[in-house]
Amino acid sequence: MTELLYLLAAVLFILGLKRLGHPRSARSGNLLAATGMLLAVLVTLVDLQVVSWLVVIAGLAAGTGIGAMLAVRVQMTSMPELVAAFNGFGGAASALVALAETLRAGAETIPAETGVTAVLSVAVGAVTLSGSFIAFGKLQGILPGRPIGFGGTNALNAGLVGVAAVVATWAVIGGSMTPYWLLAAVALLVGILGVLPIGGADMPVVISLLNSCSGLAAAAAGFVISNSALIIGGALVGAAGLILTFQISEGMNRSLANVLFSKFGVGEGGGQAGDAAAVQRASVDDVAITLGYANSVIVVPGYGMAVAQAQHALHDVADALEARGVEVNYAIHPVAGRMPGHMNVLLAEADVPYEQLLDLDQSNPKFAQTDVVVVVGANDVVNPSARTDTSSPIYGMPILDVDRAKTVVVIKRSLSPGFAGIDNPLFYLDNTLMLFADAKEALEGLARSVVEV
Amino acid sequence: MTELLYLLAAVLFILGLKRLGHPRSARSGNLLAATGMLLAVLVTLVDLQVVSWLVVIAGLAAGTGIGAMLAVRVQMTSMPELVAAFNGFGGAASALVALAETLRAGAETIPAETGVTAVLSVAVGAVTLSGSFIAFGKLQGILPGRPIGFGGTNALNAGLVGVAAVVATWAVIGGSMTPYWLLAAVALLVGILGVLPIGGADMPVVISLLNSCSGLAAAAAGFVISNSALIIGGALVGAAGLILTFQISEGMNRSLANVLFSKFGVGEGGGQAGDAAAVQRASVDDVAITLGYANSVIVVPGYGMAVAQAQHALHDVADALEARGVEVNYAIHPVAGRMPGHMNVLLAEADVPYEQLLDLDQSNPKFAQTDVVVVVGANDVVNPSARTDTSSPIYGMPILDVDRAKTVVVIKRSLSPGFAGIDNPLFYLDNTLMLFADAKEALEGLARSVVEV
Amino acid sequence: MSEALIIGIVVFVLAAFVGFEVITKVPPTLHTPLMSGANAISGITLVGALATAAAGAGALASFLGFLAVTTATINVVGGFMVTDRMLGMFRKKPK
Amino acid sequence: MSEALIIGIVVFVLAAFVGFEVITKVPPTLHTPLMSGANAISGITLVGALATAAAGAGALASFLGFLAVTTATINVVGGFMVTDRMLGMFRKKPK
Ligand SMILES: NC(=O)c1ccc[n+]([C@@H]2O[C@H](COP(=O)([O-])OP(=O)(O)OC[C@H]3O[C@@H](n4cnc5c(N)ncnc54)[C@H](OP(=O)(O)O)[C@@H]3O)[C@@H](O)[C@H]2O)c1
Ligand SMILES: NC(=O)c1ccc[n+]([C@@H]2O[C@H](COP(=O)([O-])OP(=O)(O)OC[C@H]3O[C@@H](n4cnc5c(N)ncnc54)[C@H](OP(=O)(O)O)[C@@H]3O)[C@@H](O)[C@H]2O)c1
Repeated sequence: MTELLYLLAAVLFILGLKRLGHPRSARSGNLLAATGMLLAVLVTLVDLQVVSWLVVIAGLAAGTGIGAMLAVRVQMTSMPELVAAFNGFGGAASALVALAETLRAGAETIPAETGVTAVLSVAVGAVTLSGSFIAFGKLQGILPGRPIGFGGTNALNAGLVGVAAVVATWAVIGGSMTPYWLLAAVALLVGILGVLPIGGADMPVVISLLNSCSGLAAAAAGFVISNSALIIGGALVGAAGLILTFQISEGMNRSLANVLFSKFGVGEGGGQAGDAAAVQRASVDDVAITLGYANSVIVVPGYGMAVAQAQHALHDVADALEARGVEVNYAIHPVAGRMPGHMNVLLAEADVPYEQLLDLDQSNPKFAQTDVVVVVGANDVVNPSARTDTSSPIYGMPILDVDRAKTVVVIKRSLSPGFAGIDNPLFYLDNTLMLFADAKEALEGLARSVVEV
Repeated sequence: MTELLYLLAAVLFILGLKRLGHPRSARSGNLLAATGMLLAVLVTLVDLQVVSWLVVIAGLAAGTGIGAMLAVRVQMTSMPELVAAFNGFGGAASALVALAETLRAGAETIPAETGVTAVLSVAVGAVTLSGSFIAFGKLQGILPGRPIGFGGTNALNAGLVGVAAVVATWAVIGGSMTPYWLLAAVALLVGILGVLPIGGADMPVVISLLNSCSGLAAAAAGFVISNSALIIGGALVGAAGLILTFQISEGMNRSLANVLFSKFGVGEGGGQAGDAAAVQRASVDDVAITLGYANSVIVVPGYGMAVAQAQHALHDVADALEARGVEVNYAIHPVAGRMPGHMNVLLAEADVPYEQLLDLDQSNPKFAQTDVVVVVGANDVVNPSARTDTSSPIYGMPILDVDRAKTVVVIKRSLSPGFAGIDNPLFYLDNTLMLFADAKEALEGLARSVVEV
Repeated sequence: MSEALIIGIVVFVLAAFVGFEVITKVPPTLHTPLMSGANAISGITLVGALATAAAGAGALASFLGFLAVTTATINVVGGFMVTDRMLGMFRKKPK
Repeated sequence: MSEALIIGIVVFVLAAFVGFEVITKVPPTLHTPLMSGANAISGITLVGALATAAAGAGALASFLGFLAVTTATINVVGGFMVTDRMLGMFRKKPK
């Protein structure tokens, strides 16, 4: 019976994952998967001969409290790092299960084939743990976002993986706990050194890959304790996570190997600001007039809008323009902001109608027929050097071709570069006006002025 | 080891099915699946303690000989019925496996849960067998293609299913072979009476559904003999076949329930010819002139082209027209002919370039800008009453809107109706010319005349 | 329920999911060959037929086994061959 | 190889196929929530953690079990909640 209920839970996971991939059904998919998980946990509790209820209940209570608090408290802008942290905890759990089970059964007595799966679970789980927390640190700004490393990082890591393989073999044939602990330590090091040299911009890819790993670790733990729920659930996430990883890196126009081993964006971290004398500045009132007499306006939001929390003010400006008969749309670049879907979430929060959001392919043909493009705190995603400058670190990334519009207004605080740490030729074009200000303040001013012109 | 090799075979089945769904990879997909099957059979032969090699070898030899002969000999136009026949054999095999195994283990001794799966295998396998052969008979013309039945067919069938359920229960709890034989007999009857009332035009849907059933029967047999290869392979085909069934019936614009229970096309079978005086006749030379001075021509092939084997002559006409600078395309209706893809296969055989074949959605917007449409042996798929006449049995089927072209030339031998047995208003329109002739002869004449005009 | 039955059900459900997911929107041209190829795969029951025939338990069971092997082999061999023939016709022959 | 291992492999391979097939082309907007939801599912290791913690074999094993339950629960509860929160923001609030 237990097995069949586990199967039902697995079916709920499958249906949940499937629904999570479509906009309309995504939320119900998440609920379905959560129901499956609740079922699996209840079945386990009923089925187990629990010796130490205290341990079980304390663990469940502590985990629920911490998880719920983090999930509710965190800022929208910090969600990607939160996912990374949760993922790290999952990896840790799988490694711990394998360790505890080996300890309980006795490292001397477990058969070699169980040893193999235990070793896999410990190694993959530990890599997931440390790798996820390095990703967390990079996104939180605790660690510098730029790639950290030296020439031989890849070689050193390859060497460490070799050491891990030797230690793992020792664990399988040796019959003592020592190599298991050692393996966990080496694997933690591999996770740290593997993720440090990857730039913060690529963290979504890394987190997704580590998510796939945490699935594999769970499946391996399932083999150790002969539990079909872990094997099915783990294999599902391992495979689905891998496919998702490819899709995410494709969306960023990078190959997975390139993300992992190439130290993309070794830029100077801070980056220098460009030459302020070479740009055309504009005041809020200048921009209000330009906008007020336009026929069509496209807004390009970026990370700066998120930082300034300017989405509501932006919507107010759009309302004011629409009241004057101006057509307003929003062009959303797939990697604008700091996580996939970042802009969509913020604009939805400010009640911007879904129909006005255009993606890359919809908006690029429109710019040439657009009177004014307003770039709000975006930078890399509108950098024309991605099209032309083969030496640029973002060369080849598809960008929003805003420079084709009649007039471009850029709202940002200075000429400082964005995430990739590079200057942006857009700012110096003849048809570009720079409005240097915090996005929220500038837009609030615009909302007032547009009504008056 | 055996189990893992079976798993490998199953993986080959999965990859094969996946590839079969895409035009470029379809053939390699079939080879992959066949390789998986060979692997599964070899593994079984090596693994078994064969007591009676004679029986095994005789069966394999006989089956291979008959199967290969049928596959090589049969005409292209008879392939759908051949698939039906093969499917029937597969269903028979699953039922026989369950019967033989019950006999061997002793009906008295097998546990109830094995009994349940044995009963399922026998029932589903037998339905598949008889249903498939009725479908075969209808498509071959041995049985009349029109629905056969009387008012209470559905009720009678429901009753028979009830009887089968009772007999099956008896088999599971009774502990003798008698109910098993009886069940097989009742199930054969259900298959016959279930398929007889379905019109020949719907046989592709029925065969696909029975194909799904034969997968389920194989899976049930797998439970009886505890064999994972049968369970996986059977479940795969059961599910994939079901999806395919829905897609095929969707392609015919029918719902599955409607196909199975509604006696579609109870038309008069023969059908009467229309009024020959009301149409405009044309000679080969008239048509040659019309075609020769056109700018754009679209050809609509149908079942008559297949009967006349006129695809090569058709290609010659197209070549002659193209030599004069006329643009030629082909509009392929999804159910033209007698099986999905029928026209594509024939035109490919005659080396018509793939790019010139337009599907329904591509061709319908084109007809209004087309000078001449040549309908070669098609009828139902260009019948405008599907659009307008709510009482027509084909009302609602999407058709090729050839009546929108400047001129329509219809090549067929008479005004006889096509598969659905109904008259076609297209023939009586002012812009329609009828060329009464065998398709092959007419097209050969046209190929000569077009060069001369 | 026996252990074997439960495992069988788990495997069946997972394989059925794979079957559902693996068939996406198939162009109508491929409906017939795909049906035919899937039909040949359902001939996997041949493996079961071999097991039954090999056991050689009495004349009737042997005869049923023989019939099962024959019919399943027709399904498998004929099915894959006719599918291949159909698909072969879709390809343009090199002139 | 033990029977259990073989069955585990069969189940693993089938489930992995389902995982591969179930994720089709996902719009970029859903990448983050999907990742987050899948991550919560990988917290299924909680079931294993419960089994380990419940066994209560010695102080160290119990402590590891406790840690495993806690971390896995954080993963599960936090993961599903944060995914729901993210997805909730995609929906327009009724004014
Ligand atoms: N979406 C993802 O999944 C993801 C994840 C990780 C990394 N990334 C990377 O992040 C970048 C995203 O591009 P993006 O164009 O959105 O952003 P960006 O290139 O990082 O530029 C953001 C700009 O916003 C401005 N800004 C910051 N605070 C502001 C405020 N309060 N008011 C107004 N402006 C403000 C900054 O200029 P000032 O300092 O002059 O104001 C900065 O140049 C890409 O390089 C992408 O690869 C994306
Ligand atoms: N594709 C499938 O999967 C499938 C399967 C089963 C049934 N169906 C059904 O079959 C029908 C297909 O439509 P269709 O338009 O292709 O064919 P159709 O409606 O059956 O008409 C075929 C026409 O070809 C003519 N014809 C026969 N032999 C000929 C010859 N030697 N030379 C010239 N003309 C000849 C016949 O008229 P004359 O006798 O006057 O020459 C007949 O009217 C649909 O009703 C469809 O639902 C399709």
